[in-house]
Amino acid sequence: MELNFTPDEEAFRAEVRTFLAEKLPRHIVDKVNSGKRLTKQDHEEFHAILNARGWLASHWPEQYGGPGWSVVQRYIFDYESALAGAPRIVPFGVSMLGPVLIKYGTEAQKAHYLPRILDGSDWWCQGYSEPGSGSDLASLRTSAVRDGDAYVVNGQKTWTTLGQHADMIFCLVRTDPKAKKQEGISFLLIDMKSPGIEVRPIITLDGEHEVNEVFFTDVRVPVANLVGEENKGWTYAKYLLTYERTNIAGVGGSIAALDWLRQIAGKQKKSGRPLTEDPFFAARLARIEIDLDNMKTTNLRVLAAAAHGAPAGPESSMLKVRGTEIRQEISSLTRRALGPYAQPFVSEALDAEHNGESIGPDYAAPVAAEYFNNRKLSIFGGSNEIQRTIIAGALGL
Amino acid sequence: MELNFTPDEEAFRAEVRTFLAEKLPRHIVDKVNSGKRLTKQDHEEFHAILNARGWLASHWPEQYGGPGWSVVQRYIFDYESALAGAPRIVPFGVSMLGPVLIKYGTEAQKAHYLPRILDGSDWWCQGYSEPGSGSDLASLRTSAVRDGDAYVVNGQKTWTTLGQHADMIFCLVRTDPKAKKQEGISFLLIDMKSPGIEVRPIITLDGEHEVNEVFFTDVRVPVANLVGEENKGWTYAKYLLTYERTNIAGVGGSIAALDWLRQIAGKQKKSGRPLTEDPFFAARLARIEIDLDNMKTTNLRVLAAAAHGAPAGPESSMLKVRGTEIRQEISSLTRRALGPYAQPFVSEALDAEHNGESIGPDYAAPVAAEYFNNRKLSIFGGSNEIQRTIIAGALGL
Amino acid sequence: MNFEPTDDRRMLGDSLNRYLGDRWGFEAWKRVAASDAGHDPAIWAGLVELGAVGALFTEESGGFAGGAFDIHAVFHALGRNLVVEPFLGTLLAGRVLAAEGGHETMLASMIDGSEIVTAAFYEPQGRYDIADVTTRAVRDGEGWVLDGAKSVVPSLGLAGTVLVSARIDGDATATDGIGLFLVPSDAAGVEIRDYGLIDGGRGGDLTLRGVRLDAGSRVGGAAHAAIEDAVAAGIVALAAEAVGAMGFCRDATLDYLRTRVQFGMPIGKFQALQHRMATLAIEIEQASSAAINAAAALDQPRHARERAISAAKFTIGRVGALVAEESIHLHGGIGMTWELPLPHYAKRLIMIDHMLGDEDHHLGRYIALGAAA
Amino acid sequence: MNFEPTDDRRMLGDSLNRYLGDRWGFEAWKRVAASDAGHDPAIWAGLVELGAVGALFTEESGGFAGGAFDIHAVFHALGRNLVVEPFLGTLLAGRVLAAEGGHETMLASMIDGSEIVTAAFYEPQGRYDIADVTTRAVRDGEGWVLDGAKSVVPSLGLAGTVLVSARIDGDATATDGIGLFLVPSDAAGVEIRDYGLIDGGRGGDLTLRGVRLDAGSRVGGAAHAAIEDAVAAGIVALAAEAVGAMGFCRDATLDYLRTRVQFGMPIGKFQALQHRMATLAIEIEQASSAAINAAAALDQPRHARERAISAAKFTIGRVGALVAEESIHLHGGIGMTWELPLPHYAKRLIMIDHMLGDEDHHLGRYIALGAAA
Repeated sequence: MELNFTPDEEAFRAEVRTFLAEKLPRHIVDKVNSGKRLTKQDHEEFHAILNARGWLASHWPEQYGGPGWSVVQRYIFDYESALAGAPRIVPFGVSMLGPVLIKYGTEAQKAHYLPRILDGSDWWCQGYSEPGSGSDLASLRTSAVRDGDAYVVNGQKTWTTLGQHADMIFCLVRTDPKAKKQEGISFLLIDMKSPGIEVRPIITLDGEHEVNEVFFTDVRVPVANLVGEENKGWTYAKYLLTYERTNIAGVGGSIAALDWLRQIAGKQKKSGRPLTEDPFFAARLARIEIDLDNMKTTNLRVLAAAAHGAPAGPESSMLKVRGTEIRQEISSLTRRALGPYAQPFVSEALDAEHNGESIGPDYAAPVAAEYFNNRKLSIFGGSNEIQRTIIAGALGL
Repeated sequence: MELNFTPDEEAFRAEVRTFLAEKLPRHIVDKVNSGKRLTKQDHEEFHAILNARGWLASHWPEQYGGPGWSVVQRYIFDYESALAGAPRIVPFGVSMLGPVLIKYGTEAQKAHYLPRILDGSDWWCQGYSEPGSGSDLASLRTSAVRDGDAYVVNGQKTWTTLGQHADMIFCLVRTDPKAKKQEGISFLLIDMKSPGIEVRPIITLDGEHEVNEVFFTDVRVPVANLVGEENKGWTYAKYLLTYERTNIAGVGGSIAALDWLRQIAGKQKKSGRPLTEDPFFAARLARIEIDLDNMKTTNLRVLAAAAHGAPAGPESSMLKVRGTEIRQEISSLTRRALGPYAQPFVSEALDAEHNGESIGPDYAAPVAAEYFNNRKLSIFGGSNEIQRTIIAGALGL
Repeated sequence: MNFEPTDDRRMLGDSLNRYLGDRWGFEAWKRVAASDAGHDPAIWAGLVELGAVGALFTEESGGFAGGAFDIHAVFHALGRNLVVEPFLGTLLAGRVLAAEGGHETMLASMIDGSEIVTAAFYEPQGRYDIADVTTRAVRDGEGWVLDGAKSVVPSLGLAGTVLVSARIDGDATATDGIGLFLVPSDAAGVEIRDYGLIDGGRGGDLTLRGVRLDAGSRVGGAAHAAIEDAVAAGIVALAAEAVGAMGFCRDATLDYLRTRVQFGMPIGKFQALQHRMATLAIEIEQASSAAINAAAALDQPRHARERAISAAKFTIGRVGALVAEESIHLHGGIGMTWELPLPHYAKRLIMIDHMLGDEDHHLGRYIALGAAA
Repeated sequence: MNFEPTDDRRMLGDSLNRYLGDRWGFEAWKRVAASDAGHDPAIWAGLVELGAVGALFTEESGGFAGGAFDIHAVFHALGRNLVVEPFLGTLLAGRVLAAEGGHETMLASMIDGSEIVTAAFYEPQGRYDIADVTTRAVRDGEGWVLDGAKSVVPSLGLAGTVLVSARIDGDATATDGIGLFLVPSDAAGVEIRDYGLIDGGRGGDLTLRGVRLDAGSRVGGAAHAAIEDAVAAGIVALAAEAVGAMGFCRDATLDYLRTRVQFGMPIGKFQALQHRMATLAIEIEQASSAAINAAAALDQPRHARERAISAAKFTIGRVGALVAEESIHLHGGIGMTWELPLPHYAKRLIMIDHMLGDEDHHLGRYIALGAAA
C-alpha cells in the first residue's frame, strides 16, 4: 500500500504547478476565485495557453497531439489546475468529441477536425438532450433523412451548454425511425452556421445564460459529416459518455471551493467570534471536509486500479454521485455562512468590469447564485438517479 | 383554529390520569420505565384492571362493551397511558380481532369470543405472515381444505408475537388455490391446543423470545370458526389492518421515551459536564424533540379531521413512517448517551427479580438491546417502504 | 380541538388567493422582480383593500384581527402566490408600534396602504442576533443623534419611515440598553442603498451618519422585548409563507411527476422517486405543524413562545431547504430554468432561512432556552 | 501510488481468512458468544500460530511486521469473520510496551499467545476521554499504591495482566501527570467484574483498592502521548475491522436482495431498494478510504495523525450505523433474528462506535485539532 505519488509523479506535479504559476493569466484566476463570469475570450485564451504547451488534450494519444500522460498524471493535472484557479477546460471538443473521432472518425475527419479543436478554430457544443429525452436519452426524436449527399435534419436539442459561442455541434439524430430506440440513431457533425439552425437562450434560475435550445429546420448536413456508420450512433454516444471520467469526482474543484468556504467562514462573525468557532457550523464544515478527504482517497484508489489495468466498474458512477453531493454541500455551506447577506443579488456585480461597491462582504456577490446554479450538478451528466441505477446493476441487482 | 382540548376532553384527561395513578400497579410501571421484561401475568393483570373499569376495548361499540369514546378520547387515553408507564395493550384480541368479529362475525362468534377477549379467557395471537410472504402478504400459502364440517389446515405462520402465551390464533389461510392471490383467502379462528399445531420460538437479535413460528399439520378447524364468507378473508384482513390507527404514531410512548433519554443524558457526563450541555448531543436531542413536537400536532390534526368526519387518507401511513423513525432515533440517542456502557449486556438483568448489581449506571442494562429490538419498528406493521408506496399512491403517483 | 380556520380567516385566505389568482401570477412576478421598485403599487393597493394589512393588527391598533392565525392566513396566501410586497417590514414595524401605543396615525396610514414603514433590527456584524446592536443613539438636547449601519432591511427602498434599533447604553451585545427610533428615510444623514434580492424581492442597507431625531422619534422604552415579540410574529409570518410556498412546490412537483414521461412511463411511477416524494410530503406536514405550533404559542408567556418560535424557524429552514432542493431535482433540467415558477419558489424558501435567524441560529436558541427552563 | 497490499500482507490476510473460513464460523461464534469465557482458546492459538498477533508488532519488539497496514490487514480479516478474540487489548497494551521498551519478555509471551494482556484507559466518569483519569497512583516507598475504577476493559476476564492508566499528579482531566502501570489481575485489591457484551465479546469493570505494585510495574514516564498513540493504533484496527464487517453486511444484503422474492420478483429489482443499496455501497467505499487514510497517517507527526484518526473514527461510526441499520432493514424480519449472522455483524458495527470514542467525540476532536493547527 503506497498512498504517495511516485517521485516521477511528484516531479510532474511540480512541473504542472510551475507552469500554472507562470502561464495561467492572473485576470482569469481572479475571476474564477471570486466567482465572476468568464467570457468566451477567457476560455479561448486559456485553451491557447494549454495548447501551446501541448497539454490541452490530456487524454488524446500522442500521435494526435496528446501529451502521453498516465491516468495519474491526468488526475494530477486536473487537481492542480483546479487548486490554482484555472477554469475547467470546455469539454465538448477536447474531452468529448475528440476521443470519438479518434476511435470512430474517418481519416479525413480526424485530419480536419482534431487540429481545429486544438487550435481553437472550432468551438464545439453538444446536441444530445431533447425536451422529451432527458434521462431517457435514447428516446430522442430529431430526425435526419438522407437526401442525395446530405442529411436533412429537423428537430430540437436542448441544454446546449455554451452553444451561443459554438461553431460546430455534434448531434445524435434518428436516421431510422422504425428501428428499436437505440438502434436508429446516428452521430452527425453540424456546422452551426448552416441555414435552418436557430439558437435560443435558456435563462437559468440564477438569471444566467449558459445553456441554449437549438432548433433545426431542414438543415442540410453533408454525408461526409456522419461519424462511423449510419444507425450506430448510440455506440459512439455511450463511448463518449464513459470515456473520460478521471476528473468526474471534481476533487480539485471541491478542495478549492472548500478553501474558499473556510476563508469566508473565518471572516464571518457569529456572536463576535469567527463562524468557524460556532459548534454547529464547525460540525457542518468538518463533516464535509472529512467526506471530501475520504473521497479524495476513493478517487485515487479508482485511479490506481485503472492504472493497474483493472476493468472499469461502477466506480465512476459512485464518484459522480458523491462528488456532486459534496460540491453541492460546499455551495450550500458557503451560502449559509453569509447569513443575511446571501439575499442581495446584483447580476452586474458578477462582471469583472463592474466597479460598484459590494453589498455586504466583498466575497458575497456570487455565492447564492452559485449555490442555486450548482443544483444542476446532480441533474446533468447522467442524473444521480441514473448513476444509482447503474451502481445497483453493477452490484447484481 | 383551536389547538387545546375542550373542557370536557380536559376533564376526561384528568379522569384518566387519576385512574392510572390509582390503579396502574407500581410493579408494572417500574418494569416499563426501567425497560424490564413484562411477564404474561403482568399483561393479564393490566388488562383485567382496564376491563374492570370498562376501558379495555376503547374503540368497540358500547353494545359490545366499549366505553363509547371519541377518537380524541381514545388518543388521550393512549397518550396518558404511555406517559404513566402503562404497557401497551396486547392488541391481537382487543384491537385486531375484536373489530373484525363485530363487523363480520356471526352472532354466535360475537357472543362467544368478545366477552372472552374482555375477561382474558382467550389470549389471541395473529397468523398473517409466512416465511414467503412478508410485505407481499397476499402471497400466503397456508392451506385450508374443507373436509366435512371442518377445514384441514397445513402450513406455517411466522413472526407470531407472543404466540407462546396464546390460547387462540386468527389466521389467513388459502381456501381456493386456483383463484387470484387476494381472492382465495379465508379468515379462520383456530384453537392453539388443536392437535397438529407446533409453536417454535424465534429468538431475536437481542436474545429475546417475543415472536414465534407456528406450524400447522393437518389441523382440523370447525367450519363454525370461519369468519364471514369463504374466500373473502382478504377484505377482513384489510379492514383489520386499517381499522385502528389512532395511536399509530405512538406519540405518548415516544414522549415517555424521550423523557427517559433526557434524564439519562442529564446524568451522563462528558468532560465533567452533563451530556445535555455538549453541543452535538444537545443538537441531536433538540432535533428529535422538535420533530416529535411537530408530529404531536400532525397527529392531532389528523385526529381532528377524522373527528370532523374527513375521509381517511394517507395520513396513517405518514404517521406510521415518521412515528417509527422518531422512536428509532430516540432509541439510538439513548444508546449513544450511554457511551462505553452501551456495550455490556446481561440478559438476566432485564428480569425484575434480578438482584445483581448493575453494570455501569443503573439505567444502562436494557438500552442497547432496546435499540436493536426497535429496528423492527420500521419493518413490522407494514414496512416503511410499503407505507411510502401507499402515500405515493394517495398523492396520485 | 379544531384545526379548521375560523370562517373569517378562511374567507380572508380565500379572498386573497382568489384576488392573487386573478391579478397576480408568474408573468406579473417576472415583471416586478426585474423592476427597480420590486413592488407593484396596484397589487399592494388591492391587497390592502382586501384587508391583508388590516388583518395583521388588532382592532384597537386600527386593524380588524391581529391574531397569530390571522397573520398565518395572510402570509400563507402570500407564500402560495409568491408575492413580493412589503408585508414583512410592515408586520415587524407595525407590531412594535401597536404594542407600544401612541402611533395610531402612522398605523392607520400603514393599514390603509398610504405609508410603508419597515424595520431595521439587524447589523452587518450581528448576523441574526437582535441584541448585537452597535448603532449608537446619543442624547442631543431633547432629541437624539443616531450613527451606525443596518443590514438587508426588507423593502427599505419603499419605506418612508424605518423603525431602527440603536444602542443607548451597555455593551455591544447586551439585551439591555437598546432603544427603537422612527427614522424618516429622507432625514439628513440617512443613506439608503436599495438592491434586488435573489428571490425577487427588494432589500437595502441603511447607513446613519449623525442623523438628528426629535424626542418623539423614540418608540417605547427598553426595546429588546418588543423586538423579540415582533420577530416572533415575523417568524409566525415567514413560517406560514414558507408552508404556502412548500404547498406550491409539492403540487407542482407532483404534477410534473405525473406527466413527464421517460422510459415509456410517467416518472412518478418510478419507485425511487415515489418514495422521495412521500418523504417530502411527510416533511411538509411536519413543517405545517411547526408553523401552527408557532402561531399557537405567540400569545403564550415568553419562554414557551420563544421555544415554539425557534422550533418552527428551525423546522422551516430544514424542511424548506429539502423541499427547494428536491423539487428542483425532481423536475430535472426544466427545474433550473427562469421560465418556470417552481425554482423561484425554491429560491424564496431558501432565502426565508436567511431571514430572522437561520436553522443553526434557532436550533442553538432552542437549546439555550431549554437549558434556561 | 499503489493501493494494493504488499504480497506479505495479502498472504497474511488470505491465510487468516482461509483459516477462519475453515475453523471459525457462525456456529462457532454462537457457541463462544454464549460461553462465559467469550473466547475460544483453540482459535486464539490458531490465529497466533498464523502470526495474527506477531503481525501487530515490529521485529525489534519481537513481532514480524507492525506497520499500520499490517494492523489493518489483521483486523480487516477479524471483522470480516466476526472474531471475538482478545486482539484489541493486546494491540493497545502491546503497542505501549513496545514503544516504551524493556518489556521484551512480556511481549514475547503475548506474541506467542501464552499470555493475554489488556489495557484499561477509560473510567466510568470519563466517557471517551483518555485524560479524564481519577484512578490515583501514590508513591509507596519504591513502589506504588493504586486506587480507582476502570470501565468496560476489553477481554478483562482473560487477561493475566492489565495495563492501567493512573493519575500521579495534576487535575482530574489534565494530560500531564498520568502514569501507566502493569497490574497483575490476581494482585491483592484487584476486583474484576467480567461480563458479556451485546455484540458477543467480553469486557469487564476493574476496581483497584489499595493495590500495591513494585517499582518495576510503572511503564515509561509521562503516559498521555503513549496512550494516545496506542489508541490511534486501536482506531486503525477498529476501522479496518469495521470495514471488514461492512463488507460482509453489504454482500449478505446483496445476496438477500437478489434472492428474496416478493410481489413476483426479487426485491432487489425494486428501484427504491436499489438506490438505497447504491448509497450504502458508496458509503462503504468512503469508510474504506477513511480506514486507509488513518493507517497511512499512523506514522505521521501527531497533528496530522490525530486528525486522520479522528476523521476515520467519525466516518466509521457514521457509516457503521448506516450499514448496520440499513442491512437489518433491507433484510426485513429475518434480519432481526439470532439465527442469521447479519444482525450480529450489525451489532458489532454499532458497538465499535462505543469503543475508543464515538462519532460525536471524534468530530469534536477533529474540529479542536483543526482549530489548534
